[in-house]
Amino acid sequence: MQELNKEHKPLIVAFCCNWCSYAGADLAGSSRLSYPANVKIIRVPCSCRVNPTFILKAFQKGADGVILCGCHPGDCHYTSGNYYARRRMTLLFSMLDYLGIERERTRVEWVSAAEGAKFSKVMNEFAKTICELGENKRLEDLRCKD
Amino acid sequence: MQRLEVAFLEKAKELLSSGQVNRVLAYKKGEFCYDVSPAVFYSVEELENAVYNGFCGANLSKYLIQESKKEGKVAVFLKPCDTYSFNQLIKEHRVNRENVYVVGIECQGKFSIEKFYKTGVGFVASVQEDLDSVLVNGETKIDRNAVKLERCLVCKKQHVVYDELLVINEKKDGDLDRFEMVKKLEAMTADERFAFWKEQLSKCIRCNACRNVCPACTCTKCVFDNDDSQISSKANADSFEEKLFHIIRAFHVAGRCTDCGECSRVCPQNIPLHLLNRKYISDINEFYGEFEAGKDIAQKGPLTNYTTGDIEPNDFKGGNK
Amino acid sequence: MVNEVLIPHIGVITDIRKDTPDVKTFRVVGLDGKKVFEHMPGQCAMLSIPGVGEAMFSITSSPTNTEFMEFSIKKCGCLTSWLHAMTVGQQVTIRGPYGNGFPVTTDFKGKNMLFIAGGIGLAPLRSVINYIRDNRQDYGTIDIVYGSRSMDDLVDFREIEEEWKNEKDFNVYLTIDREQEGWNGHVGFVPSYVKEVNIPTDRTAVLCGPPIMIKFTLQALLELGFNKTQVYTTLEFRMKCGVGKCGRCNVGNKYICKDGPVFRMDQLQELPSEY
Amino acid sequence: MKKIAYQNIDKLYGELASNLDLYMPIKKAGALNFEKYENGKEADIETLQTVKSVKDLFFPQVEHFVDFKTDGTKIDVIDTREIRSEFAIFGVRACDLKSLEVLDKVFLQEPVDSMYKNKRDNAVIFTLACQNPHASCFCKVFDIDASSPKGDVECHLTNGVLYLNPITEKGANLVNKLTCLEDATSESVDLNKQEIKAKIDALPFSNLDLSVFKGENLMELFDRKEWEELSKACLGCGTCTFICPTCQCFDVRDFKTNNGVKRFRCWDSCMYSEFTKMAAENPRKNQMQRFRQRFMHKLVYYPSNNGGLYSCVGCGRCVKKCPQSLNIVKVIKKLGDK
Repeated sequence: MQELNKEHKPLIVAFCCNWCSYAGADLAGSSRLSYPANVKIIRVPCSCRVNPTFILKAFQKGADGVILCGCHPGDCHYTSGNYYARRRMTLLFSMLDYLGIERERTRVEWVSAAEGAKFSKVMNEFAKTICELGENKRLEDLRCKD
Repeated sequence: MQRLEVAFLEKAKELLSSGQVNRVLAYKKGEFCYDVSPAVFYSVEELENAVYNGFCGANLSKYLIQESKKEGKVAVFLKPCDTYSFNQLIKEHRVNRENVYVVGIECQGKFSIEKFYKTGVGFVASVQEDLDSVLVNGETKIDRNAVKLERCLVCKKQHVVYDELLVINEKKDGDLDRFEMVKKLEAMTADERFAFWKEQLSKCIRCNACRNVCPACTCTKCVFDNDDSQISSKANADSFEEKLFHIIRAFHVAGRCTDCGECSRVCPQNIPLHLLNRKYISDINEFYGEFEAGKDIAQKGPLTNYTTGDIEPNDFKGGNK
Repeated sequence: MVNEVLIPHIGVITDIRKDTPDVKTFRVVGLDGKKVFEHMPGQCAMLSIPGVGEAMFSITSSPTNTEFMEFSIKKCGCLTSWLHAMTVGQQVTIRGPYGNGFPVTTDFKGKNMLFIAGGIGLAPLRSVINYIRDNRQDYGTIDIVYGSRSMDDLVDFREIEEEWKNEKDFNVYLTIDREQEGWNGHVGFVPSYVKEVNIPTDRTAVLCGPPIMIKFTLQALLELGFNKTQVYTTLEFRMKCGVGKCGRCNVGNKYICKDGPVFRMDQLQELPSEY
Repeated sequence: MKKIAYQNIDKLYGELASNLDLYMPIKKAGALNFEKYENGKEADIETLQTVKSVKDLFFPQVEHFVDFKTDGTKIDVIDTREIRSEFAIFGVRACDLKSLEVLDKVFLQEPVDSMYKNKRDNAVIFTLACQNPHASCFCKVFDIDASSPKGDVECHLTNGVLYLNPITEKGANLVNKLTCLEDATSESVDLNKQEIKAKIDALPFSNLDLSVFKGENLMELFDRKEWEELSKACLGCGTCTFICPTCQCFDVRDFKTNNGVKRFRCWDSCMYSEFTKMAAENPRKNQMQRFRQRFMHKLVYYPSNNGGLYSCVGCGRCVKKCPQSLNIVKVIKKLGDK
């Protein structure tokens, strides 16, 4: 078990909005810009579709970091979804921090459909941060780990 | 203070006998002086058992969600904090305002019976209230602040919605800052905060008292009761679940919570749940400007509103590392 | 450590028959290809799909069937929807048998029987009816009144038409709620049909169906001159353990899983009407 | 009879804990509950009552008992029940001990609940007489003697000394092993018993009248119109059921892990709205019905099935903890008063 932990490969869940960030990820792929294989993308219709339970549920199921990507403020396909998402995530992340959970584990980035390079950069950076933080211990569900 | 109770009874009788309302939602005597329960009175005779004293801490607004939808008008006696909850319920269209006659009643802070025991008075057979002190069993005088609920020590609320006021003595605001403990926690290191909450939340027995008493929890079916939600659970089978429950519950009332403090009052394990709600309140105040849920129903709620220049989720200051 | 009742056995689905648009009959055997356990007519078993849930179903097949058990299940909730999506060869978990079952060897013995069922209510009765067919010498005349919303909703229609109707001293009365093309039988609700048929009151009656049907059929039977001690029914309730411990399926001081699900009407009358 | 000075009580805990797992009232973040004793934890036997009762040690709030591994068609069933060796519980009050008798009638009745039985067989129970019963206590109504709680070893804490009196062989075997104890005589304990009895007799609820709560009054009690008024303020939370030492309703639930399913049973409450909910309907639709179910079960249904034994032990936890101060005493008084 000890050895397994050493080469623990962090699992990252990325919620990507359908209109911008998911297309951005697509572009990153088609432009052969690499991003870590342990980033699992979940496509959502809009960043504001992401309910705080989604984030927590991702951690429960074994994610070590969760990132939410949406259209740039002002560019939301549904006019204002990402503004609401921004408020919600700010409050949620602040609460997680208040409960003593490492704030670096959660992140929000705005990535447009044209920003394949940014997507790849963000994911690489985030994966690196999570790697340094190590395994998610504070929001883990032991039942999912055995 | 006994004058207030007399006035309360008179008012209730008057409202019922004049036919202005057909029932009164207030408090009923228990077996002791401290175990009063919310109750609905339909006749003047039934009001024999009605009571209003320092142990009437329960927030009656919660009951108005159902009561206001029934036939006829109901009179209710609301404390300042209750009126905030009621106002918020009006805003969310959860109560039928036309069916409710609100009497805003004076409140000098409500008691916690456990705080009485802590002072060492033993069995509390009777409590005579004064503005600043209470006389227990006719012999021991205790400072009123020493036995008040935490929420009353920080309360600065005044009635915000009423048809009539029943106030004899002006309310004294609590002196303490309600965010003091939140600030203290923020000043701790992340490890200390984690340890604090781990210990507190691990006491949770998932009795749902906090949820069921909360006037902001008005969903007809809670996500935690809904098997299709994939997060429903009846017990904290893992330390993750208690965090999930309390974070999500607090989040769902964020921007709607009036800080009435009922969740902390009813928790059988004395978990300071208000500290979660107050964190959201303090964050909302800091990030999006001062906001007090229930105070002004014309104002948009912070989570149903936005500005283009809002703080970015990665940029808040947060607690210490 | 002693065996734990809550730990189930594995059952393999060997056949699925679609009876009506929303009822399927599942044939279940153990891993060894034999019956998982023996049971009496009217008893129930806990079926479960791990991760979805566990629920109580009445065993539709007769105990005289030595090869397998059958469950007729109507799709109406979460677990039943999952069961309906299953295919032959898949496994479920099963434990039982639970409940008292019908008094086929005592009170019913030597009697003329009347079975009245509505919709999926036939499921528990089918077990008794087939048991009686296999022990024909012990029972008298059998009348069966069975009604459903439409012709398509008659469970086990084929078995009724081809087997039951051909048994000696078996009278089968079928009815559907509304007129339908291709149906030349009776149309109308079960309670009124029971009165129309005018069954002699020397029968022991067994009722099963939706609560509203039970209520009115009981009335009809009493009007015909039946006594409450002659009428049996079987109840359903949410259950978690099946052995009278989880505390939810009680009506008054009786647990449906343990003291029921079969009750005589005069016994039920002494209990609160919370079912 | 043995004794130890209360100031040296940690020695007793330490010695017990070195012999076997010791569970006792431990204070954590201001709340007292039964937990495993370890050095450094705040043990407290002076406070009258724990929040959760001792049932938590025999019938835990969550008990994981079986795993399923599935591969689409096949299911593997893996028994994950915990098998306990002997353990001790210290500081059990008379009412809590009596509650085990109530639970026994449910869990040890055929078919025996193996998880409960295993714990019941392996527990050595040190009871503690109630030095200062609270105004909310009414154990006397159920013929429980809080001055002499029995158990495997009966303890009395009086005048700064803890007396231990082994009752059963199991208890004596364990107590005789302990080196930190001295021999004692029974005078102080006898005196203490009398004092406690006098205190209990003076409690406000010690003379509740239970005479109407009989099986033959079942229908009459069920139809009483007072239930509406009694349950009016009920929020439908599970506080009373979860802190109650005799409430035993449970739910069996599945949890999907990343590679299988864990099935566990957990406490459930008849006060919850979805407790009896089925796909099509709910037999107990409103809170009044659910409230009535809980108290009828304790005072009428259970006794009628178990030779008159009430499923209440008068511990008074619900009296103290109900958010809106509804409780079984109010029910008994209201319905008992014809």
